[in-house]
Parts: sequence; structure tokens; C-alpha cells
Amino acid sequence: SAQNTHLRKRVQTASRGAAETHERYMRRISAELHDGPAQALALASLRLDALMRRSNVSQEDGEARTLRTTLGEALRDVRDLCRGLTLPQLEGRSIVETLEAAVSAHERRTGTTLGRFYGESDFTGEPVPHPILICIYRFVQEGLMNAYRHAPDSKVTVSYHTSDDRMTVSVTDTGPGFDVSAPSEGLGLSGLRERVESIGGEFDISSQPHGGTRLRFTLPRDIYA
Amino acid sequence: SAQNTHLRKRVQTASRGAAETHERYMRRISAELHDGPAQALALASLRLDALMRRSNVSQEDGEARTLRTTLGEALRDVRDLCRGLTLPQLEGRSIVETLEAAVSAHERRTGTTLGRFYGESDFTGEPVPHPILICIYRFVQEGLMNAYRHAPDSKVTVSYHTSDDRMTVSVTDTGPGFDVSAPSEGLGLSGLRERVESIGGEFDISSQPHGGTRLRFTLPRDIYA
Amino acid sequence: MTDQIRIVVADDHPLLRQGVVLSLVEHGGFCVVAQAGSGPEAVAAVEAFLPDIALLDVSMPGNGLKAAATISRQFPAVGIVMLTVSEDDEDLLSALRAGVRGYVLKGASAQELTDVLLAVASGASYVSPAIASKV
Ligand SMILES: Nc1ncnc2c1ncn2[C@@H]1O[C@H](COP(=O)(O)OP(=O)(O)OP(=O)(O)O)[C@@H](O)[C@H]1O
Ligand SMILES: Nc1ncnc2c1ncn2[C@@H]1O[C@H](COP(=O)(O)OP(=O)(O)OP(=O)(O)O)[C@@H](O)[C@H]1O
Ligand SMILES: [K+]
Ligand SMILES: [Mg+2]
Ligand SMILES: [Mg+2]
Ligand SMILES: [Mg+2]
Repeated sequence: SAQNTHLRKRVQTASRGAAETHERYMRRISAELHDGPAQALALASLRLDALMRRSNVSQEDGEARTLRTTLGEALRDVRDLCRGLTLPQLEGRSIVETLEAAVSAHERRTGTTLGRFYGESDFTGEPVPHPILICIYRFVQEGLMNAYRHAPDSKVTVSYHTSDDRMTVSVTDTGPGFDVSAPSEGLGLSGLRERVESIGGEFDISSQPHGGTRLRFTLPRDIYA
Repeated sequence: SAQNTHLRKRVQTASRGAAETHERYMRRISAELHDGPAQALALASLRLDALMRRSNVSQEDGEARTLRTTLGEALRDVRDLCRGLTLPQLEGRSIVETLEAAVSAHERRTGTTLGRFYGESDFTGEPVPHPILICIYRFVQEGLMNAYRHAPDSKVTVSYHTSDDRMTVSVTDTGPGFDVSAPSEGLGLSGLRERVESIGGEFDISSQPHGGTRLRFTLPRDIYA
Repeated sequence: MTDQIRIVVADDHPLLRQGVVLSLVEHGGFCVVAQAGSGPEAVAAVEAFLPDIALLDVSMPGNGLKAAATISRQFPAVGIVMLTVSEDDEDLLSALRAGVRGYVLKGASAQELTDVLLAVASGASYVSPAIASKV
């Protein structure tokens, strides 16, 4: 019915709105971290270095070195946090470009090499709605980070397929697998499910001890095209 | 129709899920800042004097003093950011308790005193869903912060009314007002509108130059009770 | 030395805890009788050593404020000082009401830290003006 369609649209509009708002908050936090603590930490490290160099005991002083290392690590933490918070510019990109942005960022940061399997049929018509690109990027980003942390040294592949009525993105690894029904403190997978379902997609994890892990994100074509 | 009700439920479930996920991410960021950079900065501030003494740098040394100030500012930034990110425990509270938590936190932080006008009929039946308490808290928090920043030295009041079929929370100030149709870089008001509408509420700003500002959040009873 | 102030230091951040301990040792007026990395460890250390002061991080596993409440109930003679990143926590207010004698904001210099500890050891309370009006 018309009212039905209207409500369905509202589900999607509300969820997409929430997703974009979330990203804007994240961007803001990232900017505040970048402009405040990150600058101050960088400055403090530099000043400490200069002071230590100027004085005579510096090079052998264990505590001074610990302090410098600690500040350096704090700065790296803040930078990593900022990076995780900020999305690259995705608006107007295709799905394959979005996947590639996430995959190559991960390769750069971790120094690993990933497998790609992008179905030939990249999208060529209407631009894909921004919240859907955001969701795809976050899905790949979290899937790859999980593989990196929980399935190190395994073969990791990102793939993308389309059919007449849907597209599917998956992240697979050949690592140790895990019990998907075990309760977890992690935010990653539950947050992803939330995101994917809120834009009308399906989220599926298949994993078993020693059998590797596959995350799959399926989206009906009428939602993204 | 049944399908209609089903979809309406989905709008609400999706939006509430997104709101809670958002808060969980914020809490996570806050915890990471607290455990990493905040501790590192605290250590540096604590040990700076001893290090300077050992390195024969005087306490009056200009560079050492700048370093101390820098460390202090960085820590204050981190502290402020953490505070804005973390919500107090709201689950199981009533609406009036939630309002009071936001109002008294603001008073404590700013050293100001606010007016309250809480309608007599606080909620006494079923617990109010957590995402709705979150939304109420964030509404009051942002409304008060805006009044503090953009309408300083004005009289600020938080009020809460209920009627048979709805509740209304508002934040009013007697400050300079502003042109609500003017475009703005701020996230605060647009984020609030997003939040409020996504849980099925209505968001309304009324303000005019020299006429003060009132933010109003109305929620139908069948959504929160 | 018999006139040293005996103190238990509890914080889950090992580097910071080490820095605190070092600052107290350098000062000369304190004897760190035990270190702890969690609330329950702190309570156990207080029970074992009955120090003059317990310096407790607010956010550590097992919750520093809970440990403070337990210590204040079971060992009322022990002066409790909280170490915290943020002072305007609602819980901190109730902790102060429940017998915590002072707090030190992380970011303090060694001098500020030892000043508060000395004040508390001599029977005074240290509460910042911002929080004092609420207690
Ligand atoms: N690819 C994987 N291989 C093996 N185990 C995994 C994999 N992905 C997730 N897990 C397991 O599932 C748990 C939950 O994952 P989730 O991403 O939700 O949380 P997390 O990665 O631990 O933390 P975060 O909140 O930072 O994502 C992980 O702690 C891990 O035990
Ligand atoms: N109570 C108020 N009195 C006067 N002007 C206001 C008030 N609230 C908002 N404004 C005006 O509306 C603008 C947008 O508000 P909004 O909360 O969205 O952004 P902001 O407060 O500037 O930044 P932030 O993103 O941190 O909230 C403000 O910049 C200010 O000019
Ligand atoms: K703390
Ligand atoms: Mg994860
Ligand atoms: Mg604002
Ligand atoms: Mg701690």
C-alpha cells in the first residue's frame, strides 16, 4: 500500500539520517582531538626533546626516555583514534571505489596485502546514496581490522558480487575462526549488524573453530540503486 | 494495518538501536582517551619538575614553563572531550531524574544556577526505554550548552510537562535569540533534530533576535510509556 | 624513620603508578608500603598493612570508589585520597560524603600531590572549591 511504502521510506530515511549524524559526530570528535590534544602532545614531545638535549644528563636518563616514549605513544593513540573516526570522502564514489578505499587504507596502515575479488559489474547508473557507501566502508574496515587482530597471518580477501536483485560484499579470512554464539564485549560486530540492518541490509557471520571467518553484507538493489 | 504497525515498530527499533550504538561508540572513545593519552599526560605533568631538576633546568626556565602549560591544556582538552562523550547511568531512571542529572551536571560544570519547572506528574509505571532517556539527556545537555555559550548571563529554565497523550521538555533562555533560518556550521541543533525525530518525537526551535530562545521536544505517550 | 607517612598506592596504569611512587620516595616523607592495580587489591593491601593513607585511582578494575567505600567502612582510621582524571563526577561527590578525605586531579605536579597527602595525613581534608559547595 501507499502508506506502507511511505513508512518503509521513513525507516530508511530515519536510519540513514542517524548514520550520517553519527559520522558527523565522529568527524567532529576527530577534529577536536586533532586540533587539541594531538597538537599539544606533539608540541610537548618536541619541547621535552629540546630541553633534554640542552641539559647534560638527558641521554642516559631512563625516566626521561620513558616519558618521551609515553608521550609518543599517547600521540600515536590519538592519531589512530582520529584515523579510525574519520571517513575518507565517499560521496559520489562507486561501490568498487569505496571498497578499494577501505582495502588500500588497511594495507597502508598494516603493511599487509589483501586479496580482492571484485565482480566485473561495477555500478554505472545513479550515484549510490552516501549512507550506503558509509556502511560499506565501515563494514570492510571492521572486517579487515578483526581479521588483522583475531586471525593474524591468515589469507584475507574482500569480495563483491552483484546479481539482478542484490549486491553482496564479504570479508573472509582463513584464520582460527570463533564461536559466533559466544557472548562478547566487542562493539565491532554488533555495531556492524546494527548499521547494516538499519539501512535495510542483511548481515551474516559464518565462522567455526579452525574453519576461518566470513562476514557477509547483502543489500537489495532497490535500496542502493 | 498489522503490516503498518510492524513497520512503525521497525522505524523505532532501528532508530533506537542506532542511538544506543552511537552512545556505545562514544563511551568507547572516551575510555580509550582516558586510558591512553590522559594517563600519559598525567604522568608527564607529575614528573616534569623532577626531570627538570635532575637536568639542572630551573623552574623559571621559559621553555619548561611552556611545556607545563602545554601538558595541562592537553589534559584539560582530553578531560572536556571525555566528559561530553560519556553519559551518566540513565537506565531505570525516571524522566525527572534524567532531567535533573543533566541540569545538575551543567550547574556543576559551569557554576551557574538554572531554573527548573518540572510538572508534578513524573512517570511512575513502566520504565522509560533507555534510548528515550538518552535522547532527553542529550537534548537538555545541548540546549543548556547553547544557552551558556550563545546566551550568556540570561535566565535559563528547563521545564517538563505532561498531558494525557504527550510529554514536553523545553529549554528556554532570555538571551539575544538568533535567526533560526540562517545556515550554521554547528552540529548541535541539527543533531538534536535528527535524534528527536528518529525516535518519533517532534523538535521545535523558536527564537528571534532579542526575544530569547526556546527549544522544545515533544513525545507522544505511546512511544515512551 | 618512624615519622614517615605510610601509604598504599593503587592505580591500574603501571607507568603512572610508578611515577607517583617515585615522586613520594623522592619527597622523603613517605613510605610506600604496598602498590595495587585494582580495587580489591587495594582493599587487601590496606587490610594487610594498615597504612596512614590509601591513595586510590577512581577508575581502575573493581572501581576505586567502591574500594574507598569499603576501606572507609572497615578501616576508618585510614585517610583516603582519590586520584582522578575528572573531578566533577557525581559518584565522586557521594564518595566525598562517605568519608574520602581528599582528591588529586591527575595532571597535578608532584608538589601538589604531596601537599594534599601531607594535609590529609595531618588530619585535614582537601576538597577543591568547586566541589566543596556541594558536599
Ligand atoms: N576474523 C575473526 N577471526 C577470529 N575471531 C574473530 C574474528 N572476528 C571477530 N572475532 C571474535 O569475535 C569477537 C567479537 O568481535 P568484535 O569485532 O565485535 O569485537 P573486538 O574486535 O574484540 O573489539 P572491537 O570492539 O574493537 O571491534 C572478538 O573479540 C574475537 O574473539
Ligand atoms: N540559545 C541560543 N541563543 C542564541 N543563539 C543560539 C542559541 N542556540 C543556538 N544559537 C545559534 O545557532 C547556531 C547553531 O547552534 P548549534 O548548537 O547547532 O551549533 P553551535 O552551538 O554553534 O556548535 P555545536 O556544534 O558545538 O553545537 C549557533 O552557532 C548560534 O549562533
Ligand atoms: K581516573
Ligand atoms: Mg572488532
Ligand atoms: Mg551547540
Ligand atoms: Mg585508572
